Amino acid sequence: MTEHVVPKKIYIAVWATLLLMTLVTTLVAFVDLGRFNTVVALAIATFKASLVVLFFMGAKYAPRLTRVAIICGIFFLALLLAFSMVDYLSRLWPA
Amino acid sequence: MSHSTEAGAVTHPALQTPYRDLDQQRETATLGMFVFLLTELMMFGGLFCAYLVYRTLYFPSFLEASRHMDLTIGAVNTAVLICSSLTMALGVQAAQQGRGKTVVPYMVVTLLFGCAFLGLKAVEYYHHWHAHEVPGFGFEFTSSVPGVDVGKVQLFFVLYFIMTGLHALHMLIGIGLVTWITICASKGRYTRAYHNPVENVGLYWHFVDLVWIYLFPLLYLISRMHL
Amino acid sequence: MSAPSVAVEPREHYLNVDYGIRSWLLTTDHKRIGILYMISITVMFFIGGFFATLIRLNLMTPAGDLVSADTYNKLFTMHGIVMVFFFLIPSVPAVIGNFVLPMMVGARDMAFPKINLLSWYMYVIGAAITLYSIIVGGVDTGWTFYTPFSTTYSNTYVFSSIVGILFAGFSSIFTGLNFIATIHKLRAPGLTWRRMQLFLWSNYATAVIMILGTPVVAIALILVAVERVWHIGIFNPALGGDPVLFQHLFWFYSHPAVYVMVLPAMGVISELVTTFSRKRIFGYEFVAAASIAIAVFGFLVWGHHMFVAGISIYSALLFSIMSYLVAIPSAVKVFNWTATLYKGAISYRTPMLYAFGFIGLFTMGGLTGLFVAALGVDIHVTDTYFVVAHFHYIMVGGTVMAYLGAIHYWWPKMFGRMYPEGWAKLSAGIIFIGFNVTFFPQFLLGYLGMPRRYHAYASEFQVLNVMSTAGASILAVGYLLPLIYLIWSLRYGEIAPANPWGSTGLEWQTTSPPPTHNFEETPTVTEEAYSYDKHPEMEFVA
Amino acid sequence: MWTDFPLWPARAANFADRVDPLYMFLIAVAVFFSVGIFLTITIFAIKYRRSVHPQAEQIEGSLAVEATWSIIPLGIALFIFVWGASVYFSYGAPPKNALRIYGTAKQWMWKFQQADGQREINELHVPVGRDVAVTLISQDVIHSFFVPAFRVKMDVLPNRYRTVWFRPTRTGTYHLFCAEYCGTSHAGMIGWVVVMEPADYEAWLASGGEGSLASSGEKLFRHFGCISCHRSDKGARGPDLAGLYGREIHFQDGTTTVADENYIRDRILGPRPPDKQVAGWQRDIMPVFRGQVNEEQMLELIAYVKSLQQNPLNVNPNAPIPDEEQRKRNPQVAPQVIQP
Ligand code: HEA
Ligand code: HEA
Ligand code: HEC
Ligand code: CUA
Ligand SMILES: [Cu+2]
Repeated sequence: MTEHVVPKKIYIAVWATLLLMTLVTTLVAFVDLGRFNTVVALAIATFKASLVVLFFMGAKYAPRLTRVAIICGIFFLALLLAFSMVDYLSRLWPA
Repeated sequence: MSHSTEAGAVTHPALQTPYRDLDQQRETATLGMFVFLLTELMMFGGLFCAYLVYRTLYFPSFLEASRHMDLTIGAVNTAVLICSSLTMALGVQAAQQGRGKTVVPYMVVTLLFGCAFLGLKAVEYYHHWHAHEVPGFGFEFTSSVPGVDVGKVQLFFVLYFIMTGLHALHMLIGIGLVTWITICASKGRYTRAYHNPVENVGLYWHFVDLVWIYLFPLLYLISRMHL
Repeated sequence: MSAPSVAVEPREHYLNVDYGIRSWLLTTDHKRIGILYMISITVMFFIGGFFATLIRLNLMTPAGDLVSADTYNKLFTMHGIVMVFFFLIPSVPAVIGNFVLPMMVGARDMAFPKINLLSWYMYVIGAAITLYSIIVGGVDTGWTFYTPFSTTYSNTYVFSSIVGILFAGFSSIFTGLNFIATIHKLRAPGLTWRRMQLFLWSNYATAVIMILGTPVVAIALILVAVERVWHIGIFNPALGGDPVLFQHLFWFYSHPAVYVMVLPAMGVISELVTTFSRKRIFGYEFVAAASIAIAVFGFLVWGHHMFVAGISIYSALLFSIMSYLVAIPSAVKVFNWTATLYKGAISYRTPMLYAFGFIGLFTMGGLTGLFVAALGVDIHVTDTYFVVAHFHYIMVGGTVMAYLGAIHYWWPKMFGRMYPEGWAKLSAGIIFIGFNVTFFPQFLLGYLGMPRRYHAYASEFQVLNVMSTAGASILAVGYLLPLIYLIWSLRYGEIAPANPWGSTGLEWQTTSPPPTHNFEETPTVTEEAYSYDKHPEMEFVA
Repeated sequence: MWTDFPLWPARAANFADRVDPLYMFLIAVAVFFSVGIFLTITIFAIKYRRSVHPQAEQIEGSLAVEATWSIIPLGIALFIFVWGASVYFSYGAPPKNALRIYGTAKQWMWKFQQADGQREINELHVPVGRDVAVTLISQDVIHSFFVPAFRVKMDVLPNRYRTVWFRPTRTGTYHLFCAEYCGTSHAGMIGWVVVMEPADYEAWLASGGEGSLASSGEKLFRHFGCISCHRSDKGARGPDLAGLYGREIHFQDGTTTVADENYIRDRILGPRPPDKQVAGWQRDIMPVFRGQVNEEQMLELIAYVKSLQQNPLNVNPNAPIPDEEQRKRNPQVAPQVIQP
């Protein structure tokens, strides 16, 4: 079994996109979108993070097991955040 | 103990005890690294959870506190880390293609970027220190903005320092690891067949980058429209 | 499994390759690390048991005459910390798992032998720091470290205890890391997932929890330490923090941690029940899948420790229903073990007695878990002795029993000696009786309303408390006996054959004690686990 | 010492009748399953012991059987869940006309204040047959208010009011425990709940006579200068507080909330977020009282503010009209004073 070697071009493209998105996210912060500021910022961050994971960390070419592991991590992290927030957000709901 | 010499298995000086062949060794190491990174993810996850809860509860104070972050340094640092990730990825690629020695310059550049990040971070901390924004060390904060509670602003700074501090600690460890890789690479340790340390340190480095990719918008960019 | 059954005592095995102290302290052999773990957790168990003894003695009288209130608070805190983090969590995984897991997958060692050794050192450092904090003055926050008491009000050695626990946490992360990598990557040829022994499945599930849960409690405790040292508000309500957030972070790990404590034990039971009834397990897939289901659903129920703590009623509902869902896979396991006995050829060896004990007591502990998971009932029984009884039934009645069963079962493999069967059966009986006398009265006490962590109590609770203390002394005898006869057997026990129980388990297909790299030849697996019908030749020799 | 040996707690409040049946049902379930499993194991162990049944029969398992023993327990479990949840909900919001009692918990004592001022330490007197709501807050760490005979328990948190209610059904003296570990004398943070006949209760109240909570609160209202702003006349700089309690509050960001004890407390202690200012009033001229008002005074102030609603004449007919436009345009800058 040999590993997949990602071509240099792709790395450069990813890098350029990441830099661009950093610029975009910084600029967007100055535009008033109400509560969507946070949404946009997180969406861009997630996009960037996916690029890093998929290409730099090679998840796109990795065996299935690795991808399952990554999804697992995201899933449990989401659980931690979601179930905690359920408590805080629903505390003000009427009984 | 005789171990089965299956197809393609070469007895390599770098082959370690429980493994049958180098492929198995590399796959195991990579898996181990990813699993370790899951642990790291959940560790930062606990902090993100605390941050998320408090940010939701105390949004105005967090917003006000966030304005005291140095956006320029934050953004530049993000770029620096992204660049370091690129050089790291290229270094790993060199190792994968068996260009063992070319790993060295890439790693050195990565190191420089890493140090630059920490340097800028230190400058930033220093500014916070001067502005009395370090909780527990003469924290002072006055705000003319209505509705801002100093206690909650302090909470933001506490989380800020813990999150970026833990991240910086990871950077330090990363720098140590990259140095080690550089030394080993310059001795020509890594070949096309054996280079998992390079790959794993690469994974670690990208992960640290990844954490920062979230820290930057969460801490620096809560909302900047009314500067 | 085509296996070279070697009955002759080999000239060299992992115990006698080298005798020097360095050869133990620097070993990367998973079997030796398992033994190192066994010694260290035994020490910790008796320290924790010593605290339990003092707790019980103090509670003989309503006024709590033996020790002062402060001392008592330190006693139960240190009892909880030592027992949970330094005994029960590493018990089955780090001792038994370390010893047999690589053999069960047919590997020469763990995937990362050095990290395995590092894990033990982490444990020892953590234990040393914890013992240090105990000796210099102790800690009195309860093992749960609730804020703001732990951050602001307690003036005991909270910081150093936390550091100790952090080390223990990393040791368990490293163990989990090794388990996952070993099971994924080092399985012998032919050993597919569906052929794996159930002990592997349950330890795999455990490892997942260790990997994903432990870092969260680590960070929660770090936050407590930071808040304590720098006097800044993170959970302190006076500065806008929310003490309930700490509870969320703490239980996010500490509920799954209870499954870290029980899943490996369940794996042990699956091995014991099959071996001693010489049968395939009933419903292999379901028992295996139940382990994974428990690990995953176990992450969704943490809020059931906080029903009266001030969480919203809606999240209380969510956590309650999740607690009921997670009970189902446990039920499936209990039923499958029982069904495995059906038409078996059952022999009552000591490990099997422990397995029976486990099933019975775990069932009772688990069923009382249903009481505390019921929102309405938990309001009344939370923070009372009902909860204390619930968890001791599972942890002591369940896991400790399984651990002892495992020790007896694999003892011949570990040391090549048999223990004295008569003594072993006697002490299993004593433990079973002592256990029930100790902890059953606590259910009654709990519903009567005796709060836990009470140094002194209302006089109408005395009768039941005295009963409980009496039981604890029986229990102490029951625990001291194995310590004595097992050590005795190391020298005087009968020489054990390679496979005294006639088990089909892969770990039995090598010599006792095994050579350093486990197998003379990498085994190839050709059939499913527990295929007793295909191996009439594997017979009891003991 | 052996004479007093109860096995079942006293049943002295409404909740006992809700919790005990569920508990008994759970016992039945537990007995059924544990006895069932014990018996089955015993029978198998005897019938199939090696000496009489040397050859095991290999049985793979069966989907039908597995499904049965997953689904039946699941059904039972969900039934218990629903039952438990319904009991839990009955603990929810206290009935409207409940007798209101306020209390503070601190290391290591309980302090209660009856509505008309009677104070007590580690003792709580309540009338039988009447709904009683106890609102509690802690001055330091987390405590827990636990009356086993009432089947009532609630953690008492710092910085936040929580209310627990019950209806005593039997006179007598019952244990009050602190159930959340709170430090050295956790076990000593105990007291008694005395359930009395209503007439005795009235008599007991009358014997105290320290002046009601609300009247002490009125003094504080003057003492802290609240009165200088919160008035119903033209010179008022803050909203009239009459009728505030239980009213729906409209914030500038359009959200609403109901003014309960926590709301009033938060409002007195510290600034509201800018988007959560009460619509129509100048933001942040109200001083921050954190650190000046202790928990007991706070209870008195709140009692006073709540008492204001009993006087309908206090309602301000000239409620100010908020200048929404102006706020929207320039939310961060302090707006000019709006005259009511
Ligand atoms: C190994 C440890 C372990 C295990 C496995 C469990 C298992 C379970 N626990 Fe327990 N628990 C603890 C250790 C453990 N617990 C500890 C240490 C505490 C206290 C911590 C502290 O505060 O200090 C605690 C506290 C605790 C609470 C909080 C109580 C309180 O503080 O108010 C709750 C509430 O829901 C709970 C529920 C459960 C449930 C539903 C299960 C289930 O997983 C049980 C499932 C098992 C069965 C159900 C039995 C087998 C099934 C059958 C025989 C079939 C019949 C089944 C049905 C009809 C469904 N536990
Ligand atoms: C992992 C698990 C574990 C184990 C194995 C035990 C084992 C025992 N536990 Fe423990 N217990 C906990 C975990 C455990 N416990 C936890 C987590 C808590 C909660 C802590 C908290 O509230 O924060 C608790 C709390 C707890 C309490 C409640 C204290 C309180 O709330 O006030 C009690 C009271 O009876 C108790 C009793 C016992 C007893 C009698 C044993 C017995 O099984 C122990 C038997 C062992 C022995 C008796 C040792 C025998 C050896 C000797 C006696 C040698 C003597 C030593 C020398 C001479 C040096 N435990
Ligand atoms: C300097 C003036 C001033 C003083 C003194 C003052 N307040 Fe206020 N108060 C205000 C104003 C203005 C508002 C409404 C604007 C806002 O929400 O900030 C307000 C709002 C309130 C509210 C919320 C009312 C509502 O309709 O939601 C309460 C409760 C309250 N005050 C209680 C008190 C108490 C109790 C004191 C004394 C301990 C006090 N105030 C002292 C000016 C004052
Ligand atoms: Cu107050 Cu325990
Ligand atoms: Cu739990």
